[in-house]
Amino acid sequence: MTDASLVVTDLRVEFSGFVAVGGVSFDAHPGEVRFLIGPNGAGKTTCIDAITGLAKGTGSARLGEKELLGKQVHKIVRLGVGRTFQTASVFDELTVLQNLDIAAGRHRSALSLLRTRRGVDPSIEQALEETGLAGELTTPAGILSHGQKQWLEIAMLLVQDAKVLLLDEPVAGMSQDERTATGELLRRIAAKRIVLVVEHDMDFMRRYATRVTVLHQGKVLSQGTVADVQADPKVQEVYLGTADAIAVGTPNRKED
Amino acid sequence: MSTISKRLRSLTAMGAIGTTVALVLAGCGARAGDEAAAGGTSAAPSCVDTSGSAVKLGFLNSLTGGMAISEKTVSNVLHMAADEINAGGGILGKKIEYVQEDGATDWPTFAEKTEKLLTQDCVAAIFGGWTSSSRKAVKPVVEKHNGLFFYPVQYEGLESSPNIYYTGATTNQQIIPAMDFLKAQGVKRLFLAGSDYVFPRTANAIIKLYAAKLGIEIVGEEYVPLDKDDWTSQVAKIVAAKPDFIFNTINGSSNVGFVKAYYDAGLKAETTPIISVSIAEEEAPAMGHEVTGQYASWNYFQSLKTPTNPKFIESWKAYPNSSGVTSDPMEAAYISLYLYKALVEAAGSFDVDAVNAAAKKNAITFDAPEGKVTLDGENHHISKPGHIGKINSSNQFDIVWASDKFIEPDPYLEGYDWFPADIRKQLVDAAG
Amino acid sequence: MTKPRTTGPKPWISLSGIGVFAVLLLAVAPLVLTDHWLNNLGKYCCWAIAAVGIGLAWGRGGMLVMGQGVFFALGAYSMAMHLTLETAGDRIPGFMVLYDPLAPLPMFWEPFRSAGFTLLAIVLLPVVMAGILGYALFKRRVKGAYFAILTQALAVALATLISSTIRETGGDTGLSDFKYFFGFVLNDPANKVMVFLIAAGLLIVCLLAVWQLYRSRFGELLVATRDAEERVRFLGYDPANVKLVAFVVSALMASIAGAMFVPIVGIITPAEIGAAASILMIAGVAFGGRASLFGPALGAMAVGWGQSSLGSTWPEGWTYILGLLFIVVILFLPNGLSSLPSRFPGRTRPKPDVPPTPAIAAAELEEVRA
Amino acid sequence: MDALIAPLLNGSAQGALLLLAALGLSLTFGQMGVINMAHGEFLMIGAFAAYLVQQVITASNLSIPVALPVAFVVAGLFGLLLEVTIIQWMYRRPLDTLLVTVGVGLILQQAALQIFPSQGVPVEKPGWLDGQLNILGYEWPLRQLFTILLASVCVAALSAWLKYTSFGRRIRATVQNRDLAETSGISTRTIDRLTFFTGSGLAGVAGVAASLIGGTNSQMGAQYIIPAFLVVAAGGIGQLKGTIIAAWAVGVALSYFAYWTTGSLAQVLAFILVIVFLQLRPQGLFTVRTRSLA
Repeated sequence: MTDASLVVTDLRVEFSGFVAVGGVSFDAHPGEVRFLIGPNGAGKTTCIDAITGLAKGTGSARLGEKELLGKQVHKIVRLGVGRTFQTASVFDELTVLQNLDIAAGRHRSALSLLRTRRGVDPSIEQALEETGLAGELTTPAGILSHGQKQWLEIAMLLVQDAKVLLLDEPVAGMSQDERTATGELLRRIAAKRIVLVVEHDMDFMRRYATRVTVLHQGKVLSQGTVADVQADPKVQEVYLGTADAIAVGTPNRKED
Repeated sequence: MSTISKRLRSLTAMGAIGTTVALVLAGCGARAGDEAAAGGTSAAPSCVDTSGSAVKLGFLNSLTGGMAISEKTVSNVLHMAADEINAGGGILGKKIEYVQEDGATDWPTFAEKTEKLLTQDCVAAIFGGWTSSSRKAVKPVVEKHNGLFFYPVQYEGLESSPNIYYTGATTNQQIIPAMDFLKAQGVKRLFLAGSDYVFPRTANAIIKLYAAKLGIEIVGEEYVPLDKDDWTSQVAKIVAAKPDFIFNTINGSSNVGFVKAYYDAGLKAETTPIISVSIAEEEAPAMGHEVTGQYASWNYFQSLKTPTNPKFIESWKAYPNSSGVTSDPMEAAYISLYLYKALVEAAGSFDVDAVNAAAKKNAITFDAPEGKVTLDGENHHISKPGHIGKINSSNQFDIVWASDKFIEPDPYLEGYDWFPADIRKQLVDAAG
Repeated sequence: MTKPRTTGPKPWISLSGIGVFAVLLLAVAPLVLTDHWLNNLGKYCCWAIAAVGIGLAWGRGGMLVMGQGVFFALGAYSMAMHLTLETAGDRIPGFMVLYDPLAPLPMFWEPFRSAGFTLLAIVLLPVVMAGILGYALFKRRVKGAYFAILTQALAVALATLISSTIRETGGDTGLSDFKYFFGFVLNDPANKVMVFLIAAGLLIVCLLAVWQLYRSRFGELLVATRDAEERVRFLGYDPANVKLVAFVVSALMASIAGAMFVPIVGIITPAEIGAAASILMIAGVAFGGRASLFGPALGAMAVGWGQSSLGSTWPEGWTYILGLLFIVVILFLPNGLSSLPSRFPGRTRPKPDVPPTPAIAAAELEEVRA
Repeated sequence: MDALIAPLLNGSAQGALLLLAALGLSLTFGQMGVINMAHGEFLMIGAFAAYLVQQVITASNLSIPVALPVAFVVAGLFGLLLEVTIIQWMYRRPLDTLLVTVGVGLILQQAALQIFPSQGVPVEKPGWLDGQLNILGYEWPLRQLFTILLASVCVAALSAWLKYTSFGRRIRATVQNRDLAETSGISTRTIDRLTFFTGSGLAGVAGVAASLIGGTNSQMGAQYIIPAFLVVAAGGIGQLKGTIIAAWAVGVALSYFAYWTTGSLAQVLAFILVIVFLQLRPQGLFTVRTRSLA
């Protein structure tokens, strides 16, 4: 199953008449860090929403043989699709360990849920190692730094054993060092998984993307390697007016 | 989690359960069938202490919550009666020291407060209550502790208790006179409108039985929840049923909504009058001019011409917190305290059993504002005159009908052959 | 919504707390209190049992259950019907006679002759009803204010229904005047102590149950669901199921509370079910601290005690105090009195008031669109 | 015919009263997310204001028209006071506003009980509302028509205000995106206060209407609060047309149920109907694109 790919075909999402995504197709494979970029309102997050069942979409989004569209959110997750949100959403009241434990716990039986946790799951230890959060085991997630929260989210995806990681602006608001660390982390975890990143930070995209899809007004504008996309005149046209925003990135900006 | 705390946990749990079981077993008292052996039903000795210069009495009414609307006045008039009695030397020479409790429109609270008054404050008797629910909550508690409770509001009857004295009307002193009045008016078609709770339902059950005997047709029967004011839908049904008269057993603020909807629909006192058993001088002003010309059946009206009524009205008007008008439930509450005084003085003691014995032995009377009432020592109700009043524009009642003599209380309607004997027997049996 | 503190003290502290509480209730109280106050304490224990359940559902689960009166009623009326039949013996209960002297006992009363069925009903009725109701509401993602108002409306509807079905339920006057409690004479003071001990024991059991729930993985998951339901969904759980469990347990506790209320207080009427009663239960929980282990129980007992004592000395004042209690506690101490210690300087706490995470708000925004 | 027409007309009037009670909530609850359980007590304040106006202007023909704006302002000021002292600190905790306002309601009720005669006070109906209108054989009380007219005027005024005035536009902007509204120079504090004032004021107007239907006393508000919330919820948050339809539907359903069954059962059935409806359509009749509550 490790070679299962995420294949999105002719995905359409409408909000009472307004077409947010109008027939988008792309695919993502294990081993690559796939980027989804585009200006405001291009429909990037909506694509992720549709794949994860948050927004209702038509067309097709397949993970291997399994169709994702039309399933309930938690059922899609159980097929191995995990995501993060634009702003880190971890359980602030709970410690890092508790956060990860919940993420790791969906396979547990109902009865075992009623028991107290004893010790730390190996998968959790591994994820902590991977994301560099080992020292923060008992810290309430609410007081982690912004970057650490994002990493905790990624760690949660790891322990939840997601085959597909859909990351919505994972480096927004991060310092340069944190961005680099995150980029390296993404590369490492992409080795065995599908990683799809929605991002505004062009610099980050250039450094870590293996392939890029550019969305514009709900449609695919261009697709290919970083170099291909940058060379595409259509992309240059679209981005002309907003060049600054792309170069700098706009952390904490709301989309849609 | 360490094993220590795990053990601690199970230890505590087992300890708790073990303790409970042990205590429960140790605490086991009398079981059904051996009450006598364990003294289960006889109360603990009374803690009432009247050796000093004062006697403690308990006053129990809702001063907060929905029923405070009605009950506050009863509570105030009890205070006035206590002050009067104290000014006149008290009961058996002892000043009344009252403990006021709030039933908070919550019936279990009535039960709790009754128990508190009897066992903590050690009062010699309790006065108050309004709704049947509050009385039913108090009843088992006063019976258990062999206390005394004086209940001052007209009610649905079919009840008696050695520990309760009823100074309001039972059904044959208010409902039946009202029906006799209607018969005399030549009413053929009667509509029953009531709040949806025990008093109206019971009253209407009795009204239907008596109406059959009198040859009055019941053309409809409607109920609205006690806490709802909107009667428009039901009044539309009344209009459609075309009754000669409406028998109103609605209680509280819902009455206002009823009268307004009635008036809105074009019904008038001249053509389709209402006779009420819960609208008195207190309630009428809140309904404005729309209630003018309607009837009410009570034993007491402020407009009654009796020797003692002027003094009662005067004292009440002068009393702080006074509402300015007197009404039947107030007067019944006023009676209750004086009746107790008369009972105690006849018994020469505050002891409950002595008081009850005195009630049986003597014909206890009191010159009440409604006239000279006599206590029935067997059923603990009092004789009352029946009156029908018509509301005038100053929200007072013009007396339009009076019973020819005082009506003896008959809570189980034993003197009325139309009341089915089998129901009476079952009710008496159930009361036990 | 402020997120109440959930990382409580070490488990053994809580546990010894329960131990001390148990000793106070089960051993000390019967020795030092008069019959009247012991009976009152028993009543407070019933409210406390219901409050522990509300703490679980509201404090930890974020579901503001404003209709616990419904489940309280299920337990209370089950018990009251059994006790009424036990008292009436072979006869039909007196209040039923007048309306239709020949009609038999209503069908649904019959099984309550059996003590076993009654006990089973006290446990199963709320579980089934809360299960169906919760499933319907949570699966449809009814939450927040909607959930609160719907549950309150249910309580009001049930209270109205009971008030109007006089022959079937005793109506507004309720059921009262019970002589026996499973064969024991209720008037016997020794038996009253026994009834108190059962109520107090059940309170301890409920506290132990939530103590274990709170420290279990389920407890963590429940808090996670409360704070970020969407996020939990994206971890592969169905939050509806998590909430359902907490809701059902809290309903069960309310039912047990109702069942014990009946022999202790001796009367049950619709007044204990409707809006005011359901809200009073919330008051205690808010006062004590909705998310803490002891807060709800102690808060409910404090409110009960306030009503008994302050309500006596200054009835009008008590209403104002109760009103102010709601305002002051919710405004300044959203986590109740149990959060007071951590408010003192020297004890640090992560940010007390965390605004809703924008991402989640955004996610819910999307949810509305979908 | 009468059996069908009477409940329809009566129900429409009942629905209009519900709508009046719910209209203010649809602002404070629907637009601001505040769950004001003291709304019923604001309604009560409006009714008492009408009574006080009648003490000054004794001619009831005139006093009710005067009482309407007075009740609006008085109840609105109480609302403003509540907003400034308590609610403004709680916008981030909508569910907690519910509990705080329960406390406020308790205090207002008890205060009214102690200030006014405990039995309540009379509010006299103006003479021009005496009489009935014959509609298909049913003598329809004019007072009911008045309730419907009053509700219509309030709805029209409110929607015009929201749509055409700059204040109204600012309210809608604030509801849709508070942060953005703030950065565009809208004082959201002023908007909040004004919205709360208006919502509470509408409760006052409803109180005048209610005082012509039922008793004016400390308990009167309690009977409207739950139905009003159910109406707002069933109509869809922040949706005026949804609130209107829901109020009418609940009123008519209540009336028909009351016609076919009993008054008590009608209440129960109407509640259950709304609860089931909300189970089927948790977002209410009309869905709006806004942040869902809590």
